[in-house]
This record gives sequence, C-alpha cells and structure tokens, in this order.
Amino acid sequence: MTTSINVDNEGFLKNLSDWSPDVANQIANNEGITLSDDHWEVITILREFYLTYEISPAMRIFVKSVKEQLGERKGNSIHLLNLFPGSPAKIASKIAGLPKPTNCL
Amino acid sequence: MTPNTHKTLLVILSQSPYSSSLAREAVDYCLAAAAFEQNIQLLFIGDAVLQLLNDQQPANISQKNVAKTLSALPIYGIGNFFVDHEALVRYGLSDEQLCLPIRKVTPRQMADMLANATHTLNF
Amino acid sequence: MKTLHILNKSPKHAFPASQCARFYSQHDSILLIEDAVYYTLPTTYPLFLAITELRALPTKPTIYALKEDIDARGISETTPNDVKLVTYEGFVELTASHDKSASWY
Amino acid sequence: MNYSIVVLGAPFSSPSAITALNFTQALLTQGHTVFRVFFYHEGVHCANQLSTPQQDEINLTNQWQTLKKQHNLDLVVCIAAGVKRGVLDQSEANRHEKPCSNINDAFDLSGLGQLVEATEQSDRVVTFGP
Repeated sequence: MTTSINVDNEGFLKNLSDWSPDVANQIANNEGITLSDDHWEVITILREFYLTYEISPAMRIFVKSVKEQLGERKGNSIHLLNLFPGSPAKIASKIAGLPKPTNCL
Repeated sequence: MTPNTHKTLLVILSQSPYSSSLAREAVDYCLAAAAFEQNIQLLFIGDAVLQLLNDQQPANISQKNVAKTLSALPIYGIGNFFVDHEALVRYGLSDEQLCLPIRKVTPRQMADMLANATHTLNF
Repeated sequence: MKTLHILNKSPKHAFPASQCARFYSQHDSILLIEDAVYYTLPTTYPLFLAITELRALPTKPTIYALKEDIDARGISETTPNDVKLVTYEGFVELTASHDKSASWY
Repeated sequence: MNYSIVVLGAPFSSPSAITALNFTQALLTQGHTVFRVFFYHEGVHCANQLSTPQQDEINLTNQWQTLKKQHNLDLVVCIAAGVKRGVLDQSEANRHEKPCSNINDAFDLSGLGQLVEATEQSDRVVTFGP
C-alpha cells in the first residue's frame, strides 16, 4: 500500500511528533506486520519506557521490561521475535515512534 | 569480552546537567558499561549533584531530561551510586529531591574510592 | 595504589584543583599541564598550596609541571623550586609509575 | 605497558587534542603499546578530514593519520557523539541521508562498547579533558 507518512530510508519517522496509532499501523505495514493486541501491548510498554527514561531500551532491557509487565510467557525473546521478526528492539521501536537508534552496540 | 570482576571502574561525574553534553555522554557511557556487565561505581561530585534533582523539566530549553535517563541506570543493573555529601550541603539538597538511591560519602571516603579503583574516568 | 592527578585548567577555575586536592591520597602526585601550569606563577602557587585539603596533608604533595607547556607560555623563569619539571617523556613515566591517572577539569 | 587514551577536547577549542597526540607519540617512542585511542565528546572533531588549518598550523587529523600508519593505532570515534556533531563515515551519511561523509579514513566510528573494552583491556587509561 502507499503511505503518506514521512519516514526516512530505514522507515523511521522523520518527526517523532507525527506518531499516532494510525501511523504505527502504517509503519508496521511497511515492515510487513499487521498489528494485533499482542503487538500493541508491547508497543505500549516501549512508549512508556521512552516517556519515563527518554532512551530506547537495549534488547536485554526490552525483554526484561516486557517480562515485568506481561509475565514470563510474553517476556522472552522468542515471543518478541515472533511479533517483530529480525531485530525486535529495533523494529518495535520504529513502530512505537521512538528515535532512530545510533548504530551503537 | 569477558567481564573481569577484579577490576573496578570509578566513574566520577562533576558537571551540571545542561552546561554541556558531558553529563548526557557520561550516562551514555554508564549504560554501555552496564550492557557489558562491568563493575562500575558512580560518584557525583560538585555540580554533578544537580543532575540528580528529580523535578527537572528541560523541554523548554530544548534539552533531554538528564535525571530521567539517570533513573534508568538501576534497571540496567548499576546500583552503586555515591554522592559527595559536601556538594549536597552546598546546594541545600535533600534525599527526597534526588532521582536515585544514593550513598553519601566524605572526602576521605572519596579519596579511598579513587585509591582502590583500577581505573577512573572523569566526566 | 598511587594516583597521578592531572590538572589542565587555569587558576581561574577553582573547582578542578579543589577536587584534585580532596581526592589526593598520600603517595599520589599532581601533574600540571596546559593552562594549569599557570599555577606555578609566584602569585598563584601559594594559593594552590593553600587549598585547604592540600594544606591539611601530613606531607607536602608532589607537584610536577609539563615543561613544554611551561616554556610555551613564557613562565619558565619563575617555576618554584619544589615543582618538578617533566617533558612528555617524563609525563609518560609518571603515568607508568602511578597505578592510574585521574583528570580534573 | 598497554595504554588507552581518551580525547575529550576539540582542535582549536582546547589544547587537549594536541596534548593527547604528543602524549601518545611519547608513549610509543618509549616502547609502550596503545590499545586504543577513543575520541568522545568534543574530541570527535579530531577525525574531521575537512578541517583545513592554514599550512603553518598543525593539522591534527593528518597527524593522527600519520601516527596510525607508523604504529597501526586503533583510532575510534564514538558514533553517537560523532554523528550528532557531524562526523560521519559513508555508511552513516547514507543512513542519515546526508550529502557527504567527512571522517578521515584512519578513524573508525564505533560504539561506546569500545571505550568499555579499552578500560577493561588496558593497564593505564589517560583522559585528556575538554
């Protein structure tokens, strides 16, 4: 589908303030993901993490945060990989409208 | 890289939160050290105690909130926070104004921490 | 464990010198480089030694200054007798003979 | 002994960028090894190959490059601190849709993990403050 959202060459939002649930759906579509409730509960956790700490969590901390809030069954890297195949922290952050990470670790 | 528990790294922070990007870059370093499971101690001295004030609202000076990111450090596994007691007194700060659980130390204790560290990085 | 304390800011900045003094343990040394070599001037050197924590030490601190920075600034004639001048070679030797270095700025 | 050097000062704003270079040269002359030189904070500007001082002024970027050729130094620029200040390699320039890159190829952009590793692996860590 064609999208009207303003993203960069890696699909990250150029202006973080553009984010809305609709925009998240479009970013997810670009990644070949259709957002379900399972996705949304993770996206909500990520956004809360970002609002609280103003950083995007590293993968290990991402898993830990999901585990603390949703329990063992969902707070593991397999579940997150299933939801956001490839690189869960990066792709989920992109859909959640978090800043593009530096190529850091 | 294998963590070496015999080495202790003392990170000494001395800058106020918004005078330059050093405060921010120091936190970034600590987050990276935590990711590699390094044994680090954080010591706030001088103006750096002002980084700990938990009511910072720097959006209108177009800065990111240093206290918010500092408060993520315990989740990353860093738990050794020390503060120069004299600096707290100098600025009249009390524990409930601070964003991290800290231990107050005297100059003698700070000198000992430095003496016992393997390396120190000052930011 | 011995620490080499490195100071690089001019006497107009009181903070780095006072911190260096507070963290000074017996057997440590202080090295003045860059604008901190202005501490060796006849008017500022007594002020440096008068920093409370240095004054309170049981033995006088060992103070070195980087010769290249002293010469560059035209203050080589007035270096106090108890300040030891070192070249970059000596700077390296000091870092090797102390267990660690701490830079105060 | 095995050293790592941390450079926090930028050319022309702080003498520490030059002090760090002189110190590193002296270290190598005396037979010590340098595990890594890490450029952080304003120190990342040392890697900007577009920096063009007059011919009778020191060109720190070139000097580091020469020292690297002689001693195979590992010169690492913090990627987050570098990119934010406009020190980019080609891959970061592409990634952030910038018209050009400017890092001297003697330097590598990498993460802060490289500084963590440097403190872990070195006998001595010497910081040159901003």
